[in-house]
Amino acid sequence: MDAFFLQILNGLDKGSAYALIALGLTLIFGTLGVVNFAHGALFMLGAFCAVTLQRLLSLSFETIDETKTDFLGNPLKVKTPYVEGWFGPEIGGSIIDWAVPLSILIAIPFMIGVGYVMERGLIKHFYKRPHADQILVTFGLAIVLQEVIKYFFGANPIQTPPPDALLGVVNIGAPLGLELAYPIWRMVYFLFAVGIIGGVFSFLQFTTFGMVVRAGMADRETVGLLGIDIDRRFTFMFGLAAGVAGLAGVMYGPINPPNYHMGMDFLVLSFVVVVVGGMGSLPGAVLAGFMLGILESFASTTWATTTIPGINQIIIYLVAIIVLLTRPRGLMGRKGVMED
Amino acid sequence: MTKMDLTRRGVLKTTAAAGAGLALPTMFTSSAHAVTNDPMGGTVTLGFNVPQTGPYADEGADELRAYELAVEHLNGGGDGGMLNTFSSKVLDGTGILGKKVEYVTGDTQTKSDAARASAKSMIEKDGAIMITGGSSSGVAIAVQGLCQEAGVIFMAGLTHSNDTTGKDRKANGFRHFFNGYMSGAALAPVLKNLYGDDRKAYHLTADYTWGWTQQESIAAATEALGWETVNNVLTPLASTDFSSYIAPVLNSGADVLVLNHYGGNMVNSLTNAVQFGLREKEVNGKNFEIVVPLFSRLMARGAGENIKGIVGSTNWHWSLQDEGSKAFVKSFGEKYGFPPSQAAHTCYVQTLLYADAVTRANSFAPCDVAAALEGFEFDGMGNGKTLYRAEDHQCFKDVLVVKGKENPQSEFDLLEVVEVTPAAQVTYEPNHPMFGGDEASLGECNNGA
Amino acid sequence: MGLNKSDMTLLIVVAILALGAPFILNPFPVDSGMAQFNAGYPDLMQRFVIFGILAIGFNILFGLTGYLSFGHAAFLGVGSYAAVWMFKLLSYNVLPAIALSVVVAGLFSVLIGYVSLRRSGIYFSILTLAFAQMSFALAYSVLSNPKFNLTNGETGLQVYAGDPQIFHREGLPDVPHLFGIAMRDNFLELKMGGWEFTFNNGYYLCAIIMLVVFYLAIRLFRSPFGLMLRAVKSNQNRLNYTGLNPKPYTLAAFIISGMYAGLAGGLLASMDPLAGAERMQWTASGEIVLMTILGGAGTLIGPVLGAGFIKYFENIFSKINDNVLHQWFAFMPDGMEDFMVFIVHPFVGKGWHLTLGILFMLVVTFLPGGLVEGGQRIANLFRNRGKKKGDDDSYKPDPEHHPKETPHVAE
Amino acid sequence: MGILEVKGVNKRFGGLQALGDVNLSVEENIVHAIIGPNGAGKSTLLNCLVGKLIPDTGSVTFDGQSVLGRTPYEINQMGISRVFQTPEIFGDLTVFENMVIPAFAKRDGSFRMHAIESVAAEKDICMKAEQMLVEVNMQDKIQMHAASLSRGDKRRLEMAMCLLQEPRLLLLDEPTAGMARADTNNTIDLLKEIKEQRDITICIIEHDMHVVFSLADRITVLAQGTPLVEDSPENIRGNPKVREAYLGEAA
Repeated sequence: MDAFFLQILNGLDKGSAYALIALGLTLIFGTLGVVNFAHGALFMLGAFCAVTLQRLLSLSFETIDETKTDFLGNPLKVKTPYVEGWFGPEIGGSIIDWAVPLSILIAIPFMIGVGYVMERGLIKHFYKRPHADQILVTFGLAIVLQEVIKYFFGANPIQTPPPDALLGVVNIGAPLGLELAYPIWRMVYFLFAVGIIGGVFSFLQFTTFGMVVRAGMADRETVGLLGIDIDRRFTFMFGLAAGVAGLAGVMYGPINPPNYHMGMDFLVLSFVVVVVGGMGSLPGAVLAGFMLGILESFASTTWATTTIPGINQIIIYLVAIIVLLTRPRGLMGRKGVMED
Repeated sequence: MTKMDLTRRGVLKTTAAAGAGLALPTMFTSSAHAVTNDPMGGTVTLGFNVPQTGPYADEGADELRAYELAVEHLNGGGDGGMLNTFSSKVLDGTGILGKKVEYVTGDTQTKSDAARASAKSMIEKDGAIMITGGSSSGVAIAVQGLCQEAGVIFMAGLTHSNDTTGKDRKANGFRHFFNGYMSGAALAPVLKNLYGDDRKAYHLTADYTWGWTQQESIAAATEALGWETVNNVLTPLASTDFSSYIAPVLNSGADVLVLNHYGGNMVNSLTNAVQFGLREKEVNGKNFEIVVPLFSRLMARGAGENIKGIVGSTNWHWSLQDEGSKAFVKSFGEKYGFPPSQAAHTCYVQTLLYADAVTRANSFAPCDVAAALEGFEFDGMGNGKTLYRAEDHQCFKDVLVVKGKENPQSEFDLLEVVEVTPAAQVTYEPNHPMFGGDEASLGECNNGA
Repeated sequence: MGLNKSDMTLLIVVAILALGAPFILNPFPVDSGMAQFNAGYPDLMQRFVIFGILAIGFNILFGLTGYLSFGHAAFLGVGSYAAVWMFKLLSYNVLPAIALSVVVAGLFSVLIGYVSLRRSGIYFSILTLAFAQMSFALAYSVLSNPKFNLTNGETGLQVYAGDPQIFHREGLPDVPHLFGIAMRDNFLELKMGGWEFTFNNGYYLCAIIMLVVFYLAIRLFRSPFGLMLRAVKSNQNRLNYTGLNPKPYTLAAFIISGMYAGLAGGLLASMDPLAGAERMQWTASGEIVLMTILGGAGTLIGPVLGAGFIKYFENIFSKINDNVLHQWFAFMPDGMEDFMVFIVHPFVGKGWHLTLGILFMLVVTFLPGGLVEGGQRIANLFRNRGKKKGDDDSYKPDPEHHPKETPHVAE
Repeated sequence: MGILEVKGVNKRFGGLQALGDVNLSVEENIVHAIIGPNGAGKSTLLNCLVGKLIPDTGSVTFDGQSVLGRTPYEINQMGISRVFQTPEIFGDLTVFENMVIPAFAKRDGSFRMHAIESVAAEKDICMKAEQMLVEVNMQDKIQMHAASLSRGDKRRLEMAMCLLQEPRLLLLDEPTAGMARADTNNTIDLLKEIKEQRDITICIIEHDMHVVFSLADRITVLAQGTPLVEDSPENIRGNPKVREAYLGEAA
C-alpha cells in the first residue's frame, strides 16, 4: 500500500514537470499556432538561471593557505565567496544556500524577456509559414541555445541543491497511518506546479486580458476584427509560456541536476503529452501530463517490468498510441486544430 | 595537367579480387603492393576519436587534452611527462620512429554510427594509422570492429564493459582501462570490510550491455562473499528521473543499493537516492549504504555533495603518489590548470604505449605492433606493474577502490583512495564465462593491405 | 526514358554529380590547408548518397502528401538489422541483404502506416514518433537479452565468427561484397599533381542505386499517382468528393517511402556491416525531417541536397580542431592569429552543432523553399543579368513547391 | 420513382432535432431545389445524402441502391457529385491538374496504383480535361494555380470538375452564397447551360429566391427539419405556408 502511494507521488512529481512544459507548449499552439521545438530549451534555460545565480553568489576571492598544498604541490588557494566575505559566513552561507528559490526572482523577468525577444525577433515571421518551417527554425534555435549553454557551462550536470531547510524527507503519510517518506523538495515542486497551473488558469479565466486571449484562441480573426490588438497580447502569452517553462526548469534543478541537453530529453515527451491531452486544450495538457507521469511511475515497478519486459521504456508511447486510436483528438482536443 | 602518379594509398584495401572485378583500363590500376600502414613522408597521423557533443562531451574534451599532451611529449615538447617514468626507454622525444606525430580529431557523438563514420574518415581521408578514444563501450566495440576490418590499431579509451576484451575482443584492439569484472573483484573485499558479509543488495542497472556485464560482475563478486542480491531492476538508458526506481528500494528489505549506472544516469540516480533519504535509513539494524561500482571524477563533480562517503572503483586518480602519476599530473596540470581525469590518463597512456610498441617493433604494421604489445610488461605509468595480456589484449594492473571525500579541499579533490587492490586479485582466465568463454577469440590480426 | 526535357536534364545533372563525385568533392590538393574541406573519401560519399536515398523516400511521403512522419528512422534501422541478419545467416553478399532490407522495411511500414494513417496532422506525427521510439527502446534493451538476441543492443548487430553464413565460400572476401567485389575496396586511386581521387566500389554501387531510385522518384512525381498524393496534401475533402479514397494512396506512399528508408538502411549495413539501435532514435528521425525541409520539401533534388548539407557538417566541420585553425591563420601576426582562432573556435570542432543550428535558422528564414530556392535565386540572378532590366516578371516559382499557407484551423 | 429517394430520415444532434421525418423524391433530369430559412436543416440533409452524416433512422437510396453507410468517395463513384458552398478545389495544383483528377477518378475508380507512366502520357484523359476547360471557357487559365483564381473562376472550376465525371446527380450547396449579383447571374447562366446540354439531375440547396426561381423545375421547402411543401415554382410562390416559414410566425 505504501509503495502504491509512493508511486502515485512520484507520478505526480514527474507529471508536474510534464504538465508545466506541456502547458506552455499548448499556450503557444493555441494562441499563435506555432509548433515550438525550442520549448525544451526554454525549460533548460530556466534551470540554468538557477545555476548562474548560484555561480554568481559563489564568486570568490582567493586567499593563500600556506599549510596546505594543491594538486601540483603549490600552496593551496582557498576560495571564499564574496557574499560570505561581505555578510559573514553565516548570512552569506545561507544566501548561497537559498540560491535556487532566489533565482525565481531572476528567472521570471529573464524568461519573459527571452520569450518576448524570441517571438518578436523570430517566431512572428513564421505565423503564416508551414508547420514544417516552424519546426526547422525552432529546432535550429533550440540547438543554438543548447550549444551556447554548453559553451559556458560544459556538458556535465551541475548540482543545484535545494536549501538545507528543504533537504531531506518528510513522512506525509503519518496522519493516515502510512509510511510515506517523501523528499521535501519534490513536494515543494508539486505544490509549486499546482500553484503555477492554477495561476495560469485563473489568469485566463478571470482577467479581461485572459478572456480576450481565450477568445482569440477560439477565433483569432473575429477578435482581430473587433479592433483588439490581439498580436500584442499573443506576444505576451509567448512570454508567459516561456516564463512557465523557465520556472519549471528553475525548480527542477534540485530534483535532477541540470545539464545542457535536459531540454531535448523533455521535448519529445512533452510533445507526446500535449498531443495526448489534445491540441489546443490547456486542461487536456495538464491532465495528460499528470496521467502519463503516474503511468510511467507504475510501469517502472518491478511488478510491471516482470509482467511485460521493457514496459517501463515504452509505456508513454504505448499509451499515446492507444489514446490517439480511441480518441482521435486526444483526451480533450478541439476539432480541426493541427489536423491538416 | 601535371604528371599522373598512380599509387595505392589505399587504406581500406583488403582483397586482391577487387581491382580485377571491374574491367578498367590497366593503366589506371596499380599492381604495386605498398604496405598500407607505412606512413609516407616525415609524419605519422593518429586519429583521436572522442565524444565532443552529447552528454560525455566534457569527458571527451579531457581525453583530447591528454592526447594533445601525449603528442607534445612524443614530439619532444613539454617536460616529457610519463616518458621519464615509463619503464621502457625507447621513446626519445623525436616522434615515432623518427616521424613527427600529427593528429586528427573527430566526434563520436557517443553513437556507434557516428563514431564509425568519424573513424572511417580518419582512416580514409587523413590516413590515420591508429585510432583511439571514446567514452562508452558501445562506441569502443563498434570502432574496434571497424579498425579490425580496416587493418589499423585501435587503442580503446574509456570503456568498462567486459565485452570489449571479452566476447567482442579483436586482434587489432587493445584496452588499458579496467573492466566490470575487475571492479567487482576489487570492490567486494573492501565492501565486506566496510559493511560486513551479511548484506542484502538491491541493484539498479542501466538497461544495456555495459550495465548488464557490470551488474553480473558485481553481483557475482559480492555473492561470493555472502551477500544476497535482493533484486535487480533494469532502468532505461533514457531515464532522467529515477524516483520510481528508488522508491521501491525503501520497502524491499535491502540494506545496500548498487547503482550500475554511468555518466548522467549515475549522477541522477545517486542524487535521487540521496534525496529519498536512503543514506539516513537504517535497515536490518545496519546503516543503509550506496555503492557506485564505476566512479569518475567528472561524475563525482556532477553528483556534488551526494558523493561523499560513497564507495566505488576507478582506474586511476590524480592523487596517486607514484612517480608516473606525479609526472603526468604535473605536466597536465601545468598545461591546463587542473588535474587530469581517469579518462585523460588512460588515453595518454594508450598513446604512449602505442608509440613505444611501434618503436620496439620498428614497424608501423599493425601485426608487428600488436605482437610488441602482446605480453608486454611495463611500469611507471601510474598503475604499478602492468601486463598487456596476449590472450585478450586487456591490461592487468592494480585497481583503485575510492570513496567520495568528506572534506574536499578544492573542486577537484573529490575522491580519496581507500585501497589499491593488487593486480593478482582482479586477474581472471581469458576464457572466463563472463568474457565470452571458450568461444571468444581475437581472430586474425589484420595488417591492412 | 519517359521523362520530359527538364526532368531529363535534372537526372543527367544528378548522374554527372553522383558519378563524378570523387572529383567534384575533392577540389583541394591534399597538402593544402583547404584539404580539410575535401569530402571525396569513400565513407562520406557513401553517406551522401545513402542519406540522399533516405531523404528522397521521405519526400515522397512528406513532400507530396504533407504527412509528416516523425518516426522514419525506424525503417532505416529495421532495414539495417535485416541486412546484417542476412550477412549472419547467408553470406556477405549484399544483394540478398539489400533485397531483404527493402522487404522487411516495407512490411514494417505496412503495419505502422496502417495504424498511424488513421489520424492526420500532428496526431499522425506523434503516432509515428511513438512507434519509432518504441522500436528504438526495445531494440536497445529488451530485444538484445541473451535469450533472444535480435539486435545485440548497445553494441550493435554484427557478424561474429561463429555465425552460420551458409553460402560463404573460400575465396570470397570476408567483408560485404557483390559477387566477390568487396564494397570497401577502391578500384582506382588517382594521383594527379597535388590532388588525389578515390574510386570506391561500395560508393559506386550506392550511387547507381541512388540514380535508379531517383529516376523512379521522378517518374512517381510525374505520374497520376504522384498527382493524387499532391491532391491529398492540397485538399483531402475534395479528393473524397471526387470519388477517390485517400487512404490507400497515403498508405502506398508511406510504404514506398518506408521501403526507400529500408533500402538506405540495407546499403548502410552493406557499406559497414554493423547496425546500431541509435539509428532508430527520434533524433535520427528528426534529422531526416530536417534534411528534407532544409533542402526543399516537395522538390525532387532538394532532399538530396539537404542530406548532403547535414552530413557534410557532421563529418567535416566536426573534425576542425584548434590545431587546424592555427594552421589556417598561421600567416597572420601572432596576436591576430590567436584572435581569429578564438573567434572561429566556437563554431567548428565540438561546436559544429552550433553552426548547424544557426544555418538551419538562416536558411529557413531567408529561403522559405530551402536550398533549392537558394539555387533558383542564384540561377535567376544570372539569367536576369543577361537580360535587360524590367524583365523580372520572368521569375516563375518552382511549379513543385508552393509553401502552403497552412490554415491553423481547418474544416 | 425518382433517382434519389429519401424516406423517413431523422437526425438528432443531442437535444436538437435537425431532421424530422424527411421524405423527398428527386425526379431524373430535372432541377430540384431545396429551400428553407436558416437552420431549417438543409445542410444536414445534404450531408446525409453524400455520406458525411448518417441519419438516425430512415433510408436514402440513389438509383435504387442505399447510400447509407457508404463513404463520400463511394457515393461519388455511384454517380453523385457535390459542389460546395465555398469552392473546394485543389488550391496547390494547377487548373489543368485539378481537371485531370476527376477524369482519373471516373476512369480508374477510387484507387489505382499508376505510379510509373506520367500524367502527360495519358492522352485521352488530358484531352478530356482540356475539352472541359474549353467548355467552361477557362482554357486560358490552364496553367494557373487554382488558389490564385478569382472566386467566380474557382466556382466554375469546381463545377467543371464535377461535370467532367458525368455525374447522374449534381448536388449544389448554395452555389451563389456570398456572390455579387453579376457573379450570381453568371452562375445561373452556367447552370442553365449545363441543364440544357446534358442529361443530368441537379439538386440545389439555396436560399436566394432569385436563383431558385430562375432554375428550379421543382421545389421542396424545408422548415425546422421537416419538408413543408413540395411543388412547382409557380405554386410555391403563392403558398402562404412558405411565407409563414420565411417571415416567422405570422399571427
